[in-house]
Amino acid sequence: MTDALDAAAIDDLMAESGDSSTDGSFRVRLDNFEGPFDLLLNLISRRQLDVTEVALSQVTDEFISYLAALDEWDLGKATEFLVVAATLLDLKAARLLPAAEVEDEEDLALLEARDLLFARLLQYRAYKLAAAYLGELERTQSKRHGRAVELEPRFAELLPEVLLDISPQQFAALAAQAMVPRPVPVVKTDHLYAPQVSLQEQLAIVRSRLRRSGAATFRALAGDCTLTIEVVARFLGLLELYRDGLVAFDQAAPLAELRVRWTGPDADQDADADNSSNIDEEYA
Amino acid sequence: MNADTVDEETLPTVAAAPVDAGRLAAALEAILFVVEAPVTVTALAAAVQQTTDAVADALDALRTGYDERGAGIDLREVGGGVRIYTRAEHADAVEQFLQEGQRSRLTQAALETLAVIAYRQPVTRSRVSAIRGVNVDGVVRTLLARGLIVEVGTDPETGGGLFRTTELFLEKMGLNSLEELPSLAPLLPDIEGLDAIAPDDL
Amino acid sequence: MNADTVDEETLPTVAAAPVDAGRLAAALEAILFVVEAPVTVTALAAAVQQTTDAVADALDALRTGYDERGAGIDLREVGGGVRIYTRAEHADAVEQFLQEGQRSRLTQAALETLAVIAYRQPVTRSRVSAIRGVNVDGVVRTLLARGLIVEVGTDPETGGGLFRTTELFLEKMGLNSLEELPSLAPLLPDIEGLDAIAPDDL
Repeated sequence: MTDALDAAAIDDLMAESGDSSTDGSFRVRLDNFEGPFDLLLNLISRRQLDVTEVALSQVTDEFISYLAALDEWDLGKATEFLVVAATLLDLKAARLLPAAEVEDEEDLALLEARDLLFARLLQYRAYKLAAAYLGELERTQSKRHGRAVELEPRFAELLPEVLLDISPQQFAALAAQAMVPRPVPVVKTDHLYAPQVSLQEQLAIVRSRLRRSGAATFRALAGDCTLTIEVVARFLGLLELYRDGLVAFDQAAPLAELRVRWTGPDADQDADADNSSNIDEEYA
Repeated sequence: MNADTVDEETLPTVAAAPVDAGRLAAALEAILFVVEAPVTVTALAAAVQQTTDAVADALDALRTGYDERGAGIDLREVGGGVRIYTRAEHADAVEQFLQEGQRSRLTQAALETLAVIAYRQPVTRSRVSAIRGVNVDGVVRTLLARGLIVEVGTDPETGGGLFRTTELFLEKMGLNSLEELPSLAPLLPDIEGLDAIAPDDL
Repeated sequence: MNADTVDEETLPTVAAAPVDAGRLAAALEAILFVVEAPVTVTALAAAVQQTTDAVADALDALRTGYDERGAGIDLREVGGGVRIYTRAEHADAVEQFLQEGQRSRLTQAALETLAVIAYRQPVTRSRVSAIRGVNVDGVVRTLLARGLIVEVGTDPETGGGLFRTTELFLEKMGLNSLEELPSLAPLLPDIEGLDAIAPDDL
């Protein structure tokens, strides 16, 4: 039991542990997934492919048909997916980029960031495998029972006097702590959205730039971002504008330059700014 | 573990598969190791799906084995059943161990359970378990053994035993009465709503 | 001391007198029979007033004896101590007699969080959350309530609470120490490099 597990053995364990990623539809996976890493890992492992070979358009199609089958539009799930899709696209782009062509410092920085993302994903996977191993240990050990029986009276009397070195106030705090309702677990992604990056702000930036210039490439719109999360936020902002019919997209081919055109009113009709005032909450 | 010994002749002898005698004894030993009270041969036979005769033989072998190797435990017939006990001649070692034990301080889990019982008494074990989100059987047993709580009647609805804190508890806490326990109200958001908590969020 | 535990033998002398090995093993067996958690060899040695070496030898003999006769119980080193358990192969028979109520198994989320804590301890909640990609507050609370992890101080940099696994964790996993956890190294990218990344870099 103390032997180091080799990766293959752990993979077997993981397969046995009923990982739902190996079969089933999007629905199955989404019902089980826990967060972006989980979904991403599932998507990649399900296809048993390198990231570069994942057909993102196929995954997207599956997801859209999944969403279409839902009774209600689920903004939460859609947002999750966008984050994942953006990450996946990032990874894929980084993998496809021939190393020799990386001369631009900007590209290099981007590449590094993406490799870190991939490393994070591997880390996540490692702990998932370790968890499968722990689960196996727990299953085995739970079949062994220690004796948990009241002491025979003659022995019970011999226990040393019990010590309660705790003040009534500490005792009350303990009771309160034990009795507070545990929060219902929810899938949160606020760790992905760095709190200092406001979607609303990023949306305002792209809106004002597009309104001013009429059209721009996404690369240009996101050119001054320093954090990946800002790029993601601007992309989400664009989708928001698209939903409101304020912008249109043009892309000649997959992975080609993405152009964005302003199709909303030109004038300073800023009344609609209120519509997006709660957008951070919506996505948080 | 129902009623007393049943007349062995009347038992439906389920055509038990012949089983290795050593293995049967081992299964019985495992069962007897964990039980809280003497078990009838009938109940054992049902658990291992063997005849009472086979079980009786295996128990004999087990007892003889303990005696022959001078084990620290022995098998005794008590109150119509059998149970394993520590052998009397090793009682001094057990006593020595218990008295030296580092068990004088309550664990965090025991303290928290005690706190819940103190503030919700009288309360059933399952209620405490629901509040804490974990099984509290072992901890409740410890608190009982330490004389900090007692069982006082049963819950009319569930039939579960109701527990209260004792005078010893008050004494240990340096309190004159339960009224002196600090109020939880300032510490809790909405104590009334707490009854509605789901037992476990996982 | 109660009157019914009169023993004809003289008590062991204070200095570790040479003692019959079989008798020592029996005394240890008697002690191990009553404990509710793993016991260290040191504590056993103090109770029987023998050297830890002598105790370790006697425990080996006890374990070998259980193995050789294919007993229903065995002696395991778990959580830094030793304890007697029923053998896993008799779990079905044993569980019919246990009144422990429902045995709730850890969820996948709880296991994964536990894994991160086990390998990175002491570790903050936010660090675990960053590695797992989800909020872990609810799961951490449950693990705390079950006594599988404890808070041990705060992170000097972030002020967040630091968590460790407990002895109970080891016992539930059947591990003797954290060193028995398999190495993650072959599975991981350069994990030190990852530590340098702030979560918001994502």
